[in-house]
Amino acid sequence: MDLTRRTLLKTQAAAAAAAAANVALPVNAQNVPTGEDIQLQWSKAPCRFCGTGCGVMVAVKDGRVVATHGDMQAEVNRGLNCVKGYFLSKIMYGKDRLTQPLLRMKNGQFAKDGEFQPVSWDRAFDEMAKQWKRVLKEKGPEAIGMFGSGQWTMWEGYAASKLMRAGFRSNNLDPNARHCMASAAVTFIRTFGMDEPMGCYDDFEHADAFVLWGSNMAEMHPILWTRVTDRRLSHPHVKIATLSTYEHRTTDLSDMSVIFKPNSDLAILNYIANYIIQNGAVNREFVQRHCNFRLANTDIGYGLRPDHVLEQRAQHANDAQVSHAASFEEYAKLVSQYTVEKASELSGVPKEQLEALARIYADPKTKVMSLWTMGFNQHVRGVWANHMVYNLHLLTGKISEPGNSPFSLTGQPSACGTAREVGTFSHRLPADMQVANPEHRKHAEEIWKLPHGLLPGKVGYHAVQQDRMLKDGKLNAYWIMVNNNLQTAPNTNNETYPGYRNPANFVVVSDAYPTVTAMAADLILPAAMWVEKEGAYGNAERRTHFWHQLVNAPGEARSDLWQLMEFSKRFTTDEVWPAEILNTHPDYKGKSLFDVLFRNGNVDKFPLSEIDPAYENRESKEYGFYVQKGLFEEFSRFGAGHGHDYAPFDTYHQVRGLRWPVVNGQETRWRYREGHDPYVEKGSGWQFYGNPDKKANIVGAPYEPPAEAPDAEYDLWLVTGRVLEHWHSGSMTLRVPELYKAFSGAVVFMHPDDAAKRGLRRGQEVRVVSRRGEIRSRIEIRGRNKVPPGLIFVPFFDASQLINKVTLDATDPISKQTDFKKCAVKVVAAAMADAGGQQ
Amino acid sequence: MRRGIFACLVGIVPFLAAGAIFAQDAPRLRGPEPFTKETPAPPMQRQVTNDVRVRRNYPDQPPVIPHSIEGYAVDLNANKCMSCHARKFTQESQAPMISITHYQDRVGNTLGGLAPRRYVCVACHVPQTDAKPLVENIFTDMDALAEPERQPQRGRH
Amino acid sequence: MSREFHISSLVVHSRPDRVPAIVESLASIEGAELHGGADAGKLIVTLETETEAQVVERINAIQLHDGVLAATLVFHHFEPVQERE
Amino acid sequence: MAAGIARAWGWFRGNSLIRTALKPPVYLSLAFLTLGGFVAGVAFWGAFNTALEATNTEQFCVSCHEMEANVFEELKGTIHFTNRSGVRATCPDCHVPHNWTDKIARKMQASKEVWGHIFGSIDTREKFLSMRKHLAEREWERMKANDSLECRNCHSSESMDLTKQNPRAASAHERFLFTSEKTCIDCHKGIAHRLPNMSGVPGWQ
Repeated sequence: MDLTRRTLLKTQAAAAAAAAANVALPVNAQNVPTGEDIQLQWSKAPCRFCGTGCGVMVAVKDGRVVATHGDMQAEVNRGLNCVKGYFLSKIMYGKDRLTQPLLRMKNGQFAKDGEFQPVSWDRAFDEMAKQWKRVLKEKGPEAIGMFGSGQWTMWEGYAASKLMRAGFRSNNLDPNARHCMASAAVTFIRTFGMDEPMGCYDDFEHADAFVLWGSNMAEMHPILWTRVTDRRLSHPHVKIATLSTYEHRTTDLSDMSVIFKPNSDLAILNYIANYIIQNGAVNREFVQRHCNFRLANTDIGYGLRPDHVLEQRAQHANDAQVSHAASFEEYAKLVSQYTVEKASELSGVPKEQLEALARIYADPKTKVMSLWTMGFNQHVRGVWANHMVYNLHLLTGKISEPGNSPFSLTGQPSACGTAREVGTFSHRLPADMQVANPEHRKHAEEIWKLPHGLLPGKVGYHAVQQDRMLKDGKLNAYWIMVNNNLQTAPNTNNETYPGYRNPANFVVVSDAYPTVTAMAADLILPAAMWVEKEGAYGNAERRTHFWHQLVNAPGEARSDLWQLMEFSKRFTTDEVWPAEILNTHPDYKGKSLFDVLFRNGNVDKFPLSEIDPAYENRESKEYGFYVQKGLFEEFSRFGAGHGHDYAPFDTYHQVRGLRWPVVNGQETRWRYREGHDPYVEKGSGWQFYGNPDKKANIVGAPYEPPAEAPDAEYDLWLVTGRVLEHWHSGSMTLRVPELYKAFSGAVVFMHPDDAAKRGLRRGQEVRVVSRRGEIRSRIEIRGRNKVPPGLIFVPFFDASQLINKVTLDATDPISKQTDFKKCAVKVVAAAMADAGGQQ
Repeated sequence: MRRGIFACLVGIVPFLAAGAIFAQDAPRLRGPEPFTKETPAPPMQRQVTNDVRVRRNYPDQPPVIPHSIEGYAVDLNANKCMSCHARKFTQESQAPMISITHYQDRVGNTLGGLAPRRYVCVACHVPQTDAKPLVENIFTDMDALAEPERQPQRGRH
Repeated sequence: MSREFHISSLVVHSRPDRVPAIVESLASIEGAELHGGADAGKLIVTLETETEAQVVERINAIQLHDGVLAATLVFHHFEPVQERE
Repeated sequence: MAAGIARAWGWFRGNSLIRTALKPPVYLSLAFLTLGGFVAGVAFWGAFNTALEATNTEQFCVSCHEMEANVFEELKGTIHFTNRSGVRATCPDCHVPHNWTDKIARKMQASKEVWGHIFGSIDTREKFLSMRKHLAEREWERMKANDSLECRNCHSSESMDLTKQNPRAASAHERFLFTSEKTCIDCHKGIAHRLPNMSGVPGWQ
């Protein structure tokens, strides 16, 4: 019998319980035969992956992460993690971690067509600064751009926003969250005047019905799905309806699985609104007191390049975002076209099913939680789809109360915190402020202690536009951080890759691993990841969650925050700001961007002594002040007092996250609702105070067809997405052997009849071909996804099967978010195509 | 000091260094080189079905599934996993019983059987294929850290 | 059947005034070991047992004790006993 | 539906050839009757068997929408449809016994399914799902009663090579199948079609 092992396990068991209970164990309690060797230091952190924001406990031993488990104290997950979360311990230890900067060189000099060679940080930043200055001089700030991420920590996003907007005076800053939830973010503002959900995860334990619109929660938000299944299986009256274009693990556990034709969700949503109106289920009092009606501009195009025939033909391609005030009757008239017959015909869903679905929303006694993710957001009418589901909740008054909750799920760990709250979109500033609004810019300049008129007011390039501008040679100095856009952007062969390799451009990629994107860059900067730095994430329910630096990054890898701040030292205000501003504000002359942005009295306000002595903090030690605290406290001033309040910095290191607005130490679970939200006045019931009249907008829009649909030649719909075991482009999860072995390569999920019709067998190699490009993959007719005839699903995690060479770069014209869920392809046997090619 | 030596080496072994950094099955993790090149699809991997328990990386890790689960129902009608791994069937099936942590609900009550929140087994437990990892993972087992004499070469990279 | 050993840990939330009595009774429970937490009223207890049934049995026993508000299982691990030497 | 049957019967009675055939014979020799009876018998037997065989194909089974959209659709994703060696099990392989008397007995049972089709008792997915448990239980009972006869037509326990099975399967077969403690269907439910609600089914929870 292995006594040592038993003791070891017992010590771990006690440590886990102590960590869960927040109890410090006396040293002698751990005094076991192997001594202090097996003591683990457990600390909390949020999970590195999706937008759920699960809490994990991380064990560190000898400077290495050795174990992780679900945090019992975390409200979100109460001790559970999904399989990815359970393997977090291994994501930092892929043997090919980048540990030093790599520059493409020939004969000791940078060369666009050179080979990657290791260089020092100094050499890397020198070359980078040289290129930036060249571009600034030749073309000005608009030729500088940065592509960030909803995986940045909040202060990294915030520092990047300051550096880009105030330092380089360019709004060409966008996060990859643009691909992920821009439609949701834009519609929140259009409907409620404020971003992010009104409800929270507590709704899961209160709802009577869950309606999932284009969300495979069982795989993509598995821990939230545990809360849905818990509710469903413990309360027999609870029902789950899942709408999707194919069957998957979520439909397996749904009472109703509604499989519709791509894009026809718009018709279904309008039909339900019509049903609510026709059957007298409108909550008249609520609608009169709390809602306005508007009708959207129609025929708005598909966000393709302006010379594309679809854009030329569209009536409102250039003013897609415009809507007009309307009456209830006008709205009712619009949706009245969507009879059950019409909705059934457009969607292919049986009438009985549509009626059953409509009854869920119409029944005043059924508390409904609507959930959606990429099926809704990655949609050429994503903003409309978001509007339409709010319409259902607003018409029936089922909103902002426990269990009645339209809820937009996010894909990235800090899509909300970093992309939205911090404001790293090309059109946004912190706290929902807009770059195009002079008042908002002035406010930012004041908080940042910068000269008035410094911040540019022109909205920058969004994600897809950045790729187009790189290709067209209009964006020339480009920095990509924490994302793998060459694998995840649409139509990469034609629209993304050419821009990276355009000789006029200098492309820098900061990443922890050599990704597809890094390999196409000119300079690779090795990045610290996750608990190798102090961080903060904001999850889908407005929960802000902090963690400490627990281990050091390997080799010379450094955090994105350090990289941004260090790079700012290479520029003086004279080099990047216009002379007229400096002449009227001479005290800014000759200073480095580091001085004016980060040593401004705010960011450098907190001494090192305020750092918890139990933890390392590399950036702060280097700069001599508590960088993260300074950045966060400066940032939180943007939202204080108007609905975006945060708790003091130190609080977040104690708690398992708090949901903003945090007023008087209390988090807010249901916004806009009297009794729950301190900003709502007594006696009002509900107040959607993001809008001046405190009312929400019900915005009517029709069904419109997708940008591309299958035809005689390209006869299949292509849907792309994720799988449970891999996160996004797989750069972390593919390096964990257990996760890799669980799902070892992308496949084409196809209906057996479609396979038979093409003479294809399971496992056979095929080409997936669109008008834009093709890849080779293999046929899967079994497994977790059951697609209907006429549609295929291909996940995008596999770098050897870059399905985004095939997808279409059509976006929602309002949110600019790409539609990765529908384009037309054909599938042919690879062997046959090869033979044909050789003739 | 280290930097000094390193700087000397840079001039001599750039190709070696770059080669070492990128020595791996290229397209599977880094994309094809160049990006526009076509790559054949890797074969679909066979499931591991040998029923041999796999050692966990740490006690908190959910064990992986050493058999195929193809076609197993985990839906509103049935949970195939539980027809072997539920306590009452383990004698007959000789399968490991679900951990008793699985008996606790969200608020910490101990239930008589599998907690509904744990119903979807495959959210945490995954089967494995016999695919060879694309790149080595140098995660170190805490036992190896705890017992230096048994410790394999620690991969500092 | 091969023998197994089970290691589990609990947080025993206790009424502060009852902590000494609970600590005393824990000593009589086979395989239970207290690691700390008495000050906070959250006792950290590990259990060493041979079957999972014994784990449940012991949690129940602890839960029934006067002054125990909740006994929450945090960690559970089991493996076959290695018959060495 | 009843009107349709009446109409068919009317047509049947109205057809002149049939009318003639149904008339009692006026004068025929005994030899002719005997021989003719034999020939007719052979002809009838052949036709009957041909018809029987025709109804014993996958094609016939899935000519009903109920079968095609529900159970056949589900079969397509399973190992009985596509597999390593390309041997496909079609509907009758599992659902119709191979020896004649059992086959006829099963066919007579199956006439109930024809009525089910005519009266639309499972003509929507919802109706099918609500009947699924009943339908599945009937098949499980039948297979239990005949000791999984249709399984054994292909999977004979005598022909199994345990070294070719994974350890879990080999041990289960050794303990339960070879000892006749259990029959195939006891463990292998839901392998070709999705399962109904399994609450109350032995071995499931």
